[in-house]
Amino acid sequence: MHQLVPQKLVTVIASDVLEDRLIATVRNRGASGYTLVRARGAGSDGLQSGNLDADTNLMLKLILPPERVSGLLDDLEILNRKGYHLTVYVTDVLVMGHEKFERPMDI
Amino acid sequence: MHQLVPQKLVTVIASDVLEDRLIATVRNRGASGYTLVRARGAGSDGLQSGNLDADTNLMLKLILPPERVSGLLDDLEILNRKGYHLTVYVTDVLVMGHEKFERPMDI
Amino acid sequence: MHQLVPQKLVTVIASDVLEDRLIATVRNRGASGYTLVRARGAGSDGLQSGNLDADTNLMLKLILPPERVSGLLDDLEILNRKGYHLTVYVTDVLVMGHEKFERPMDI
Amino acid sequence: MSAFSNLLIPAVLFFALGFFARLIKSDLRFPPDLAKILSIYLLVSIGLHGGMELANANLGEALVAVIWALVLGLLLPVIGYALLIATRRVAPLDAAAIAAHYGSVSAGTFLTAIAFLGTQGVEYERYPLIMLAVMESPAIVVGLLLASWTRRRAVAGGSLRPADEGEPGNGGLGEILREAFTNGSVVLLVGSMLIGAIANPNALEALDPFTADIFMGMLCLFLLEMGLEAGRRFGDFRRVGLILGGFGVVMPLIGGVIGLLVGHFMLGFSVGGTTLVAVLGASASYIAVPPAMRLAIPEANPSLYLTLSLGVTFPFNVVFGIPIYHHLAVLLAGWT
Amino acid sequence: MSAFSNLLIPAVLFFALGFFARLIKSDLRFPPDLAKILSIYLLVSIGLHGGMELANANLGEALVAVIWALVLGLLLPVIGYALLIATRRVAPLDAAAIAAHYGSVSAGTFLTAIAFLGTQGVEYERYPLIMLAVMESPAIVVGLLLASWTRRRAVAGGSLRPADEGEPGNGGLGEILREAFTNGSVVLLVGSMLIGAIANPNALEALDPFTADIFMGMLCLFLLEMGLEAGRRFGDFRRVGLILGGFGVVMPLIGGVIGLLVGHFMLGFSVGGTTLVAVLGASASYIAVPPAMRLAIPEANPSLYLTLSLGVTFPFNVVFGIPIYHHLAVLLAGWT
Amino acid sequence: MSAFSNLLIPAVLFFALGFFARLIKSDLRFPPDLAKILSIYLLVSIGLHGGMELANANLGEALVAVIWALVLGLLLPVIGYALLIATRRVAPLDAAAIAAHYGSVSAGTFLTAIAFLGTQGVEYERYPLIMLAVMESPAIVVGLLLASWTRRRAVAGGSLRPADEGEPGNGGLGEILREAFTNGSVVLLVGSMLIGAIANPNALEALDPFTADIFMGMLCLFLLEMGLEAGRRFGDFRRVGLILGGFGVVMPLIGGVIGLLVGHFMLGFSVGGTTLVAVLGASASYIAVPPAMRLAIPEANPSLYLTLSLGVTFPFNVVFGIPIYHHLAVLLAGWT
Ligand SMILES: Nc1ncnc2c1ncn2[C@@H]1O[C@H](COP(=O)(O)O)[C@@H](O)[C@H]1O
Ligand SMILES: Nc1ncnc2c1ncn2[C@@H]1O[C@H](COP(=O)(O)O)[C@@H](O)[C@H]1O
Ligand SMILES: Nc1ncnc2c1ncn2[C@@H]1O[C@H](COP(=O)(O)O)[C@@H](O)[C@H]1O
Ligand code: NA
Ligand code: NA
Ligand code: NA
Repeated sequence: MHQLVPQKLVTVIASDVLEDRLIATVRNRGASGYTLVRARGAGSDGLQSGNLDADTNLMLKLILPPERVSGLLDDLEILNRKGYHLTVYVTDVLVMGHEKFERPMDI
Repeated sequence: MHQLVPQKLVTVIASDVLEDRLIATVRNRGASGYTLVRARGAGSDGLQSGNLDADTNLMLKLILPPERVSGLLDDLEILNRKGYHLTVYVTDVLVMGHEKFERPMDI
Repeated sequence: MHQLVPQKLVTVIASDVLEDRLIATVRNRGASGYTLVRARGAGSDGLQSGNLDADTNLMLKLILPPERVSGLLDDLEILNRKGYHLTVYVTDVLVMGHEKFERPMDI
Repeated sequence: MSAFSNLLIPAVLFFALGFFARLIKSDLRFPPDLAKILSIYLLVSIGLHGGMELANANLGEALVAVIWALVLGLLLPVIGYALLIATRRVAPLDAAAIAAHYGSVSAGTFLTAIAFLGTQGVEYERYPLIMLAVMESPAIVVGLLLASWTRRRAVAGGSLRPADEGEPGNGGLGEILREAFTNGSVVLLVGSMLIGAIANPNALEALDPFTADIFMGMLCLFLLEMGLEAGRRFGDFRRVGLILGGFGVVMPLIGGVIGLLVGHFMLGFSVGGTTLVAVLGASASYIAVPPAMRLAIPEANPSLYLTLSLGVTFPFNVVFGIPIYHHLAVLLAGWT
Repeated sequence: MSAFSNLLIPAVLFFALGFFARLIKSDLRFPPDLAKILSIYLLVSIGLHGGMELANANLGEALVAVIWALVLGLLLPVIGYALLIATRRVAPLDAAAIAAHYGSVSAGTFLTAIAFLGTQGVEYERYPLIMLAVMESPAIVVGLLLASWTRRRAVAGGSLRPADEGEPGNGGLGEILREAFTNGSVVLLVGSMLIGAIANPNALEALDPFTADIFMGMLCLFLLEMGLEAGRRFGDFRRVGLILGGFGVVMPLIGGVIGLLVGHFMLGFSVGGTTLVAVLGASASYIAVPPAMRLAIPEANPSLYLTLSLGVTFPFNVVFGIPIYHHLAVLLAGWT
Repeated sequence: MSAFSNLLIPAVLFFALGFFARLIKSDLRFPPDLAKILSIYLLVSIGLHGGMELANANLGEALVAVIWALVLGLLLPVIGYALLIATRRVAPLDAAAIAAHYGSVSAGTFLTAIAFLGTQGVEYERYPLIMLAVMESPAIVVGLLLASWTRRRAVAGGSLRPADEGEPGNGGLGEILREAFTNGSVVLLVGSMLIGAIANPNALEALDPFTADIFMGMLCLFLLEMGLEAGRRFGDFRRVGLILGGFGVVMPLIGGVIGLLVGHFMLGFSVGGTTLVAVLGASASYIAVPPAMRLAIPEANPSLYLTLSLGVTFPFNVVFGIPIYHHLAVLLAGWT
């Protein structure tokens, strides 16, 4: 039978101009991969209608071993302090095939 | 070091013709913002292939302080009772920079 | 007042060439519906830029009664063993109107 | 055989290709936005042409055409509703939602009919283009009125608690009218028509390569996608059941015949124009009406009306209906 | 009245239709990708045409035009910044970000001006097309320099801790220049221009149906979407406040007049060419500059600059500005 | 130099622009749907033209061309597989998946070759268009057969447990053939070809502005996006390794030469037609084959075959390959 292992799911919602920067961060923190979903929304930075290059959001989903979460959040806080608008939340998840999430991406 | 604070993440999946109505509800309940993702799917309302205006779904993601969740769910239940098909679920999350989720949107 | 009932949310991230196969699996396991979101990403199968038919991902979201999760995961593990790259995780959620998630889809 | 020479029209063939692709379970898929983009394009192009015709039209004749368009749009949903209730297979609110689709029109079907007349070398009046725009909304209003009436009867009969007034989905007549006329497709079509009527004619001519020359190609892509979509829905046919499925074939025939009579006797149109009015009567909306119904009659099952309109009536009209209506228009013209 | 005959240009009317659709709260919506697709199309088409003009241009004259384009692109943001700071209603980093938009240009406005001149039968020089490409980036650089300077002053004044050097958003001049010139729209426009200048002329001609014939139609769709978007932003006007909103009208007038003077006196252009230079001066970017500002001046509020550029200045220019600048160009030509 | 005058073809230049944009790390990005929309457009347009040629073709000659297309499609993957296994750098299932790409074709490369011949004023036979459609699927079948065979050998050798029969990814020959021929791009291309062959010719002519006039522009946009995509993949070159990267250059040369021989000796084509057959042999699929491989050979690494096909072979063919094959075709024609 399958075995589920607890890991952390970090979700980041931000303007999609930050894509390259967020992915670089994720790589540096040794994630095994990442998933991006296009999003729209609104918040303190106003309406993000999704129709213009500058007002589309992205949602980054990242599964990480619990011990690596803190380092990633440090990086995200630096971006936050610079003025970028990031919505970040962490969820407990149980993953299938947990070893894959411990191997860093090789690209 | 960063500090994570527990909040609730409410997810609503519904036909995207409800977009304006859902956003109005969210505003009324004092959310600090919201995130929308385009979705497809199927359920008791049949196939939502995403290709026509009337059969595209949306997924609304909303971070709320726990004490405001109940009020929002009341509003969503009214929609449900009117016959709209809403899939609603609540998840526990830990957020970064929790104060931002307590300030209502000003737009 | 509304009543929230615990259920499981299973998320599957995979290449979108698997769409039909995943949906068939979901139907067989008696899900009441499913939700699909288009995604991009990267992992051990390389970059999924989302621009070509062969390198777009999808994210499947599925709410299931806890007792049905295990059967679904068995099916997903078979796909995994065949060599397909699936990222699968399970989250605890509280749903509104839980009965709807117990009725299998009739399409 | 001439009656089926419409099967040699590329637009119809592309529709068939899409349908066939689903039948053989091909993984051919259109990006979801493409259908929306193509329908925006088609509505804008039709609107501009309709407007240019309107600018040159005899206003008296145009007015008569508009009035008959209103009559069709108001009458057909009532007939549809009565028929559906008579089958005893469908809940009253489902009947209201389905009926609304049949009082409105399908631009895809209408354009296929124009392509059909084109290949047959049949001339046609331009007023049906204006009627097409006029017919988008009234049926929505009738559908919503039928739904209100159904709900009131249910409340009176005790099978429904009184609706919370002022809440969404329970709007008054004003709200109903507003929603019917601010419907995205209606605004696009009527707005483009207005632009076509008032804009500088030389400037409009510069739009021709976009709105006219590449039009047929865009229509082919649109019908290809609609074929895929119809094929996907056609599988739900069994869900809908034989009797309801039969409605999807009978109702366009009824609408088509009423349209024929209006076109020939009331509007005095030629064979071509009469065929087009028949198509307006026969076709069911799958762009403008479904979102309006989802919003305003949430109790109705969208898979019923989408399957009927897109999975049954649309293919029927494109493949069989159009040549039939044309054939009948020829007979009618010869007969009187 | 001739001054407002631009209201009969289809592109302007489609803009108005989009704006109106939001006003009446229609549910008309464009798929998010359509705006991006249309803007890619427009940039490529303008670029190719600019490049073909460049290939045939008198290089000396072209050089003078390029230099004045640079001057406008560098000067206008400084004026804008000073004005904004003078209002005392806006934080310095917001001022820097907003100002950058006004030194750059809006292809949509420029193309509408060309359509306007076309319907008026006014001839124009081709150099403004080249100037359009040149003016995309310099204002970005000025905006970032203003922001750096503001940040340094704040650090010196103690209201900001020193920026962590080498970290994103705090790049040096090299990084700033790189980002300004590798901006997606800049690469697309300048790249297409280069292709237009060097490619085989016969092969380029084969592109004409795509880049020229259907261009006006694509522009109409783009302006329809921009109308929707402007309508959506216009509602935020109250957020922006009256004084800042006033800037969105005054600044284009200032930029327009400076452009008029440059076009007429420095470049010796005809009425048409002078009008176009005025439009380059008057218009504010909403494609190229906003993403650059989000990335490099994260402290600035994007809803301020998007509302001003897209919700105030763009509609103002399209409806009132263009005929005004043209009128002034006529006066200027008669007067000297 | 005439051999590189293909670098003055707009389509090639747009490819280079996309590639260059990635090189300088520009943030230029296409909305994900645009590539899919453009490829749908290209397949439909090619299909229609192929079909119209087919309708006018000498059936005997067409049949011979089709047979040789089948031979190429069946032979080339076997050669590719043998070569890859010989390098000892790639797992057998990866080899099977990669090989399948080289037996199929790239419409983008083929169309660039047509543009190249066009600017050189070289005439060509129309049969290669039909061959293009024929060659989409057979290589998929060969790839899957090679994979089955590999898996059976591994099971026999004990390095793999026996596959669960009837489960996805382990289908029998029937299932393999079905999947190869219901592949979305195959259905679109072959379906459009059929429509082009049977539809009413006048009605087809009305599609010309869409399928022919704006074709070159659409191709330019498509190649721009493919340039971006190739640039993105090219960075993975180091992942693929030098030897495997070398395969991405050597294999098209082998396929090109075999194509040349087939075109010249077996089909008796002119220089233009022979060049096109060479391009069919040389080019590797990146639209139709990759999804089929992901589904049917899940054990293979998609980043290997996408990098090779799109990041190495496609740029090689577009920039160097086409003029080389043309040059060789000229030599061959002079020599015999
Ligand atoms: N309470 C919230 N719930 C969900 N998403 C939010 C919330 N607040 C902000 N967001 C998202 O985060 C983005 C940035 O928000 P902000 O940091 O408030 O400017 C917005 O555009 C939304 O997409
Ligand atoms: N069990 C489920 N898991 C995930 N999404 C669902 C589920 N059931 C329904 N949905 C989503 O909710 C929408 C409405 O479903 P329904 O209320 O069943 O008509 C569907 O179109 C799906 O996108
Ligand atoms: N650590 C991760 N977090 C989030 N998504 C992931 C992660 N690893 C892989 N993925 C997603 O799962 C897909 C398949 O990954 P893989 O199984 O590693 O090839 C990738 O394309 C990503 O979209
Ligand atoms: Na009708
Ligand atoms: Na300006
Ligand atoms: Na090949």
